[in-house]
Amino acid sequence: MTVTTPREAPVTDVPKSSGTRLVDRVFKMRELAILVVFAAMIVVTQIGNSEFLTEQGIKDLLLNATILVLVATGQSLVVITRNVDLSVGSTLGISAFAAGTYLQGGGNSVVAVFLAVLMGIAFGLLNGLLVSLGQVPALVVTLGTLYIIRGIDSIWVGSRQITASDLPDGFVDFGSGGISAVPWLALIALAVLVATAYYLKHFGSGRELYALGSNPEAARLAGIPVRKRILAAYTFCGALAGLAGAMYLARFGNVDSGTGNGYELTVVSAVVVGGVVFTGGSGSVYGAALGALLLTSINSVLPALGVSSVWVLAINGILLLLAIAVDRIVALRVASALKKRNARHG
Amino acid sequence: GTTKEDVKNEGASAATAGKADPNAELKKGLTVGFLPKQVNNPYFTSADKGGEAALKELGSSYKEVGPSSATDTAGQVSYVNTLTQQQVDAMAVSAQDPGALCTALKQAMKNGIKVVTYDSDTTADCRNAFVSQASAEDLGRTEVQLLAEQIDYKGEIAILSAAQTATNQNIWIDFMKEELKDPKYKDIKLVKVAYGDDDAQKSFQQTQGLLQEYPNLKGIISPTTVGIKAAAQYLSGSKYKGKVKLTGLGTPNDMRKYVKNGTVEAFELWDPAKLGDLAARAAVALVSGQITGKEGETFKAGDTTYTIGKDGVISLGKPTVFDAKNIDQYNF
Amino acid sequence: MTHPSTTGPAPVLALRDVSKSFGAVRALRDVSLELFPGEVHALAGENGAGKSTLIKTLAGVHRPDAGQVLLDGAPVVFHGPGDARDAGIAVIYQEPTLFPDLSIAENIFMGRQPRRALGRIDHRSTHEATLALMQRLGVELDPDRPARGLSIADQQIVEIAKALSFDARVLIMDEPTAALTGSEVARLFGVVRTLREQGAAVLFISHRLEEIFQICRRVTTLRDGAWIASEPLDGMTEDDLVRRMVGRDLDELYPKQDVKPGAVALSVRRLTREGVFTDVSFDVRHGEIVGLAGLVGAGRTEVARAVFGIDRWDAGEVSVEGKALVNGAPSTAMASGLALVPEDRRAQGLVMDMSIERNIGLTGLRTTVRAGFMDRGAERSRSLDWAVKLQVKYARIADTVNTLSGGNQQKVVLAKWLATGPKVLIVDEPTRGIDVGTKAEVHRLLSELAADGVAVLMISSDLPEILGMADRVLVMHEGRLTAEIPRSEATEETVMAAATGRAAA
Amino acid sequence: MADFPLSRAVRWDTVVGALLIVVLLLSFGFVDGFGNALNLSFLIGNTLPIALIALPMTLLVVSGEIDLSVASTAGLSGAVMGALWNQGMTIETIIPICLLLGVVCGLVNGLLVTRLGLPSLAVTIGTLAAYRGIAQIVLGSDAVTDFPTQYLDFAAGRIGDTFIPYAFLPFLVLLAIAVVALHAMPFGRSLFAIGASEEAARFAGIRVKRQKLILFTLTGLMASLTGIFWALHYASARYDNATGLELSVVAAVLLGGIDFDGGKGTLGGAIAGVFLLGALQNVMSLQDVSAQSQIVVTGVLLVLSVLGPRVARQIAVARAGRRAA
Ligand SMILES: Nc1ncnc2c1ncn2[C@@H]1O[C@H](COP(=O)(O)OP(=O)(O)OP(=O)(O)O)[C@@H](O)[C@H]1O
Ligand SMILES: Nc1ncnc2c1ncn2[C@@H]1O[C@H](COP(=O)(O)OP(=O)(O)OP(=O)(O)O)[C@@H](O)[C@H]1O
Ligand SMILES: [Mg+2]
Ligand SMILES: [Mg+2]
Repeated sequence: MTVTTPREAPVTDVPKSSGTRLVDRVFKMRELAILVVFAAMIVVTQIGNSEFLTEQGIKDLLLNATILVLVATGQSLVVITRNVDLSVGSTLGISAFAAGTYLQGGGNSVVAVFLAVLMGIAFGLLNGLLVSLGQVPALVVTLGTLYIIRGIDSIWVGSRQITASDLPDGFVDFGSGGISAVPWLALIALAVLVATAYYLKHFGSGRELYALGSNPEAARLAGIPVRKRILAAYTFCGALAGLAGAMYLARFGNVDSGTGNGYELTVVSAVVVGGVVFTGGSGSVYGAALGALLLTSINSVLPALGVSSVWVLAINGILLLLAIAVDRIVALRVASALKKRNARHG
Repeated sequence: GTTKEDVKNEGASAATAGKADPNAELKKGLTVGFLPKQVNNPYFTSADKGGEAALKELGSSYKEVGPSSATDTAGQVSYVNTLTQQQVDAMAVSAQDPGALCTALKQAMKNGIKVVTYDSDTTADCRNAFVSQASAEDLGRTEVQLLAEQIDYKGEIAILSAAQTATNQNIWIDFMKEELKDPKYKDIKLVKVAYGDDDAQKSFQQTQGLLQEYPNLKGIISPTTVGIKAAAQYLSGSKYKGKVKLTGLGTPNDMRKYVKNGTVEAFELWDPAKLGDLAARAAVALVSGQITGKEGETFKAGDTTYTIGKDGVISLGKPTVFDAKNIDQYNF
Repeated sequence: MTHPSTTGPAPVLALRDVSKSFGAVRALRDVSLELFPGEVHALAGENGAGKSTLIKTLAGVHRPDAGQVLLDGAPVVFHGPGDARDAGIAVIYQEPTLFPDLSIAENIFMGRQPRRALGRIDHRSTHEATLALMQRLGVELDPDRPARGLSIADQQIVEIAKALSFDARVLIMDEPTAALTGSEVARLFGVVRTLREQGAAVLFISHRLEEIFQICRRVTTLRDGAWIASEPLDGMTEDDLVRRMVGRDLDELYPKQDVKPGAVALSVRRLTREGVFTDVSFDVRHGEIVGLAGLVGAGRTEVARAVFGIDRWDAGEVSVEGKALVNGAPSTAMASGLALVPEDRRAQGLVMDMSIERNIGLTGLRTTVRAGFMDRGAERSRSLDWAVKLQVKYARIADTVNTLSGGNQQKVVLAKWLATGPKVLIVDEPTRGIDVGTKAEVHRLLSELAADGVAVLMISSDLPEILGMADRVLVMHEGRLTAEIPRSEATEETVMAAATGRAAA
Repeated sequence: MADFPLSRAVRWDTVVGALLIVVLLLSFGFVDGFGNALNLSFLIGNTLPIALIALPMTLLVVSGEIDLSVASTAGLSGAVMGALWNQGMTIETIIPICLLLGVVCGLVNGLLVTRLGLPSLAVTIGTLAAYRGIAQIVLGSDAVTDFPTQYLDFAAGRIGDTFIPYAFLPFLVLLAIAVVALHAMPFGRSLFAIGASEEAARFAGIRVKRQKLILFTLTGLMASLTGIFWALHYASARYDNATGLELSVVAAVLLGGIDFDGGKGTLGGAIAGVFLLGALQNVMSLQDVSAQSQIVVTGVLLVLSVLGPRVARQIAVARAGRRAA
């Protein structure tokens, strides 16, 4: 521009300016921060209790996180589009039961997983249709479907339950088996996570999810098929909740009408701790997954340290508060640094 | 101002009045409402099924209402109110909270409805009688005995309970501690009571924590069906399978697999259907005037004669121990 | 009804007898328009005349109630903005439509990123293409910077870059220059001329008439949603155009009354906000209009925000009639008689989902009160009075302000603040996006207010406006006050010199 | 308003109000055991905790925020009440202390939201766990039931043989105060502005942070009041009192047409929503509708509550368009 005084460093020479690298670094830093907290927590626990990081211990940590990681991955996709899916817990419960009844009748394990995913997709679609076609607040609609799906589940399941003895041995063993310390389930979750993250970063439709979360009106004007994308996000979220249901079945070998009750708050917490912002448009699934890992690990760390379970809830809450507060303070610092750097004449 | 002391001095008033007539005719055509802690809970469903069968046999009718969550105390209160409004003749209630239901139950009794609690009691003055699944003392002591045998009377043990506020569990645990004072358990050390809140995942993680915190742990007692099931599932998929013993209260259907795969040797429970059956019969006996809930009164249920104990407690009897030999004979 | 004459090559894009209503509001009535390749066509009309609505109809945002959109002579139906875009129509909307969380490069290429194998996005080419666009516009903006925090001008530039990146056959621009200063406008026009020479059709909207004459060949005028004329600009004067738009002759544009300044009303002393502005001192007297000029980003808005208390200042002092203001407290500033008409009317000036009545009432929550309760009668009459005084064009005073045209929204913001009866009025870009007619009214209003003793601080990027209205001109450059120029000496040259830092401060 | 007939007619809060009346009338006519004073007093008594919290929650949601920690605050003040009572403190000292505690809880939420600029949803999910956890630490496994009879009677009893619980009267007073504050005072007006556009409200000289802080504090106060009422009404102070109440409150408030984006809604609608859900549950229980089916009905109602107004609006717009043409 003719009127502006030139900057010291011409922009064109460096592929990424200082501002961007800062932003990039910070976004990574957010995830890094969770990772550091996580690592610190593990180290402290290990020092306090040498049994903690045995092969079994690591396996337990990973297994505990798996289901939440899956659901949180799906949830972050929805949250990125500035929506929310509160019905995931109910979906998880009903899918797990569907897979369980099928297996109970002597079904094939792979088909059972498929069935659970399909069930999840169906409810995801329902949510997506209501939210995108009805253009109504996601919070209300999915709170509604949370109740509806839970109710249907309870009516259908009644007082029946699926127990480990109803399930094929292979299925249940798969739920706790793995390659040394790495459980199969964790590998599946990891694969889903990496694929989702790659999709979000490198595919047009993935970026469009961020765009429409960032500014829905602008997304419409940019010709982004908003409804289709929201529908897809919900469907994906539902599918992962369904998959998580199947995993729950394999892992716990036990499903009844209460399975997954109240799970939505845990999932939302994981997503929030992971830095996926509720106003949409920012955050990453890796963050959400780390958030999930952190949250579930707290529940393993405290008992391993011999902290009475009376304290667990309070500590959980305070850690959650700390996580978001620290995150926010860092973000504010960075924003002001960014502002100073970018001030045109500053 | 008013303090706890002042209230204590007011003194508790007796709940029951009137005279029992042991020979009174059993009334027919009554309606007895069952109000479990939670509908859809397999345990309560079997219990209530037992009640239903008994009522059918006695020529009365059965209904079941209840909240869908075991922690929705307000919901349970409103169901007491509903039953009162529907003017049932008696209700059998398993209380989520010993105090919370009181006002509503008293209101019901004022309206001429007989109240029996089963499985989980309220304060004594809020009901006519309590049908206990087995005396708390028996349960607590036998669980310790079961485990002690399995671990040869030595080593560290832990308890995995339900919620910290679970009345039943707390009483049982007290008796467990009492039993452990016996010199024959001198080599057994109770290291911790953990709480899994009757939530599968939490119980799971609490079990993990126990094993990590106490690597030498020899056994776990879980006096809750949810807890024992979760603990068994964890153990059976871990390196501790068969090495760490597990016992407690579980249903045969839940535990069959773990008994067969060697995770669990033996556990115990009463037959919930019998509990429901007795609750129903006690309710009908109350309405019929055979009993009023005073200590020492007796009534016949089926072939057995039950005597009402202190505070209106009717005890079902000793629990059944399940192991690999007998488990296939049961289906609940 | 007469139709625009069809001469020369076939129009790329045309509207034929299009009507569009929003509820009871008839925004367009039987409007026709033809856009030819290689021409820059102006669309003129007062605020609320229907210009933006027309554009949104062309862009597939609105579906016409009646009439047709013709592409290359054939009727088409655009089911959404995507259809129009695929047909080669690029649009810059009146309000920037950016994704604040995404980078500038992503903003520009959203939905049509360069792809690699398997449909993956080619991030590198996206980055490079953005750099190239920025160079073409002569702007230094980092393609990887998030759009959040960009100034309105920079947002507008990103919008322009976005539209250019299409290599569209039709470029439609709804007031793209409203937030830009002269040099940026010049740049933009350079680009537009190139496009025109390459055979693109351009539809251009601006309330700055001189811009229309500078770059457009033909003009279509709308009045109250109706088509008035489509004609060549050759031989037309600004007055002719205004007459078409307004339907009558206009009053003088800058009716500054000479007032003898009174005592100091607003006094700003050594005000500093670190990294934003430094050591700013000035006075505004009763009856005086002081202009605050500067390039975009010079820090004028920031000073105004700090004075009013929206942002905290790090050092310095602000006082109104000798009474010092509390740092960072708009409510006490208001109580002292200060009013701020903010720069961004949609985000800062108005609660878009609230009614006109309530929006104006919002500044009167302390005054339209009886015994602690809202006095609804007083609130309504206060709002009605000012809406009428400023000639806001609305259907019902209880309608939400987001149904108003941009200019009318601006009037509501003015009404809201004038209703407080301020002693000191700070106006930040008061006539941005306002049509000539209203602009004159706003100017007369400011002038009258000054005559009544109000001290006015007017921030504006519209230099003629500053020169026409201000008794004194303050100029900012890089966060510092670089010059104070009395009316007699204020010219484009002196002000620009100070604004670009060329003058010795 | 005379110039507003159309949008007035389709306002959702009116619909909910009408629905409530219809449900009540039908139940009086056709449901055994509904219409008598005792049942009505049950209905009101059991709905009161939700209604009490719905008052500040409505204000909070109108201003664009939410507090999910209310049930935990209620639980915490109940737990502290129980613990102090066990210590032998007089109830007259305990109650003010608990209320103060509620104020502190609310203040913590408010400060985190306003000072740090954190989203209230996230903050209050955190304090939801934290407060409940503290309650657990304070009271542990105790269940305190032996509160003084006159207090228990006040919280659970009704006036003579009427359908009005004693506690309903103070609630009506609080309701009146809240209605006036929200709809007839500058404070309420500013809340609507804050909810619809916080920045614009700030530019209009509204002290956004202060108002929000006040609201969170009031919410904490009301939540602890509810906690005290709960413990006395059910004669039971346990750390897990009122668990999950937040979802009931949110559902009822949403049903009443309060927009979670902020800036819209009326208290009348919210309270109608609360009592509509309460009445429906009461009726369904009396009709032996199972708890599971009741959950489904609640869910369907919620979905309808957002789809309904939207459909209505579309019809209205279409009609207006036809009229204008
Ligand atoms: N979405 C809408 N709903 C209702 N009315 C609308 C809507 N959009 C525009 N209008 C009305 O249509 C008319 C034309 O508005 P439009 O925005 O097209 O004006 P404009 O010519 O662009 O004005 P300006 O120069 O102020 O931007 C106005 O009266 C406006 O109030
Ligand atoms: N290129 C830019 N990148 C980032 N921020 C910018 C840029 N340009 C301006 N800003 C922001 O604008 C602030 C100063 O601009 P401000 O809006 O106060 O100036 P102004 O003179 O009022 O300009 P305007 O004409 O836009 O109102 C800077 O501190 C910065 O935050
Ligand atoms: Mg416009
Ligand atoms: Mg500015």
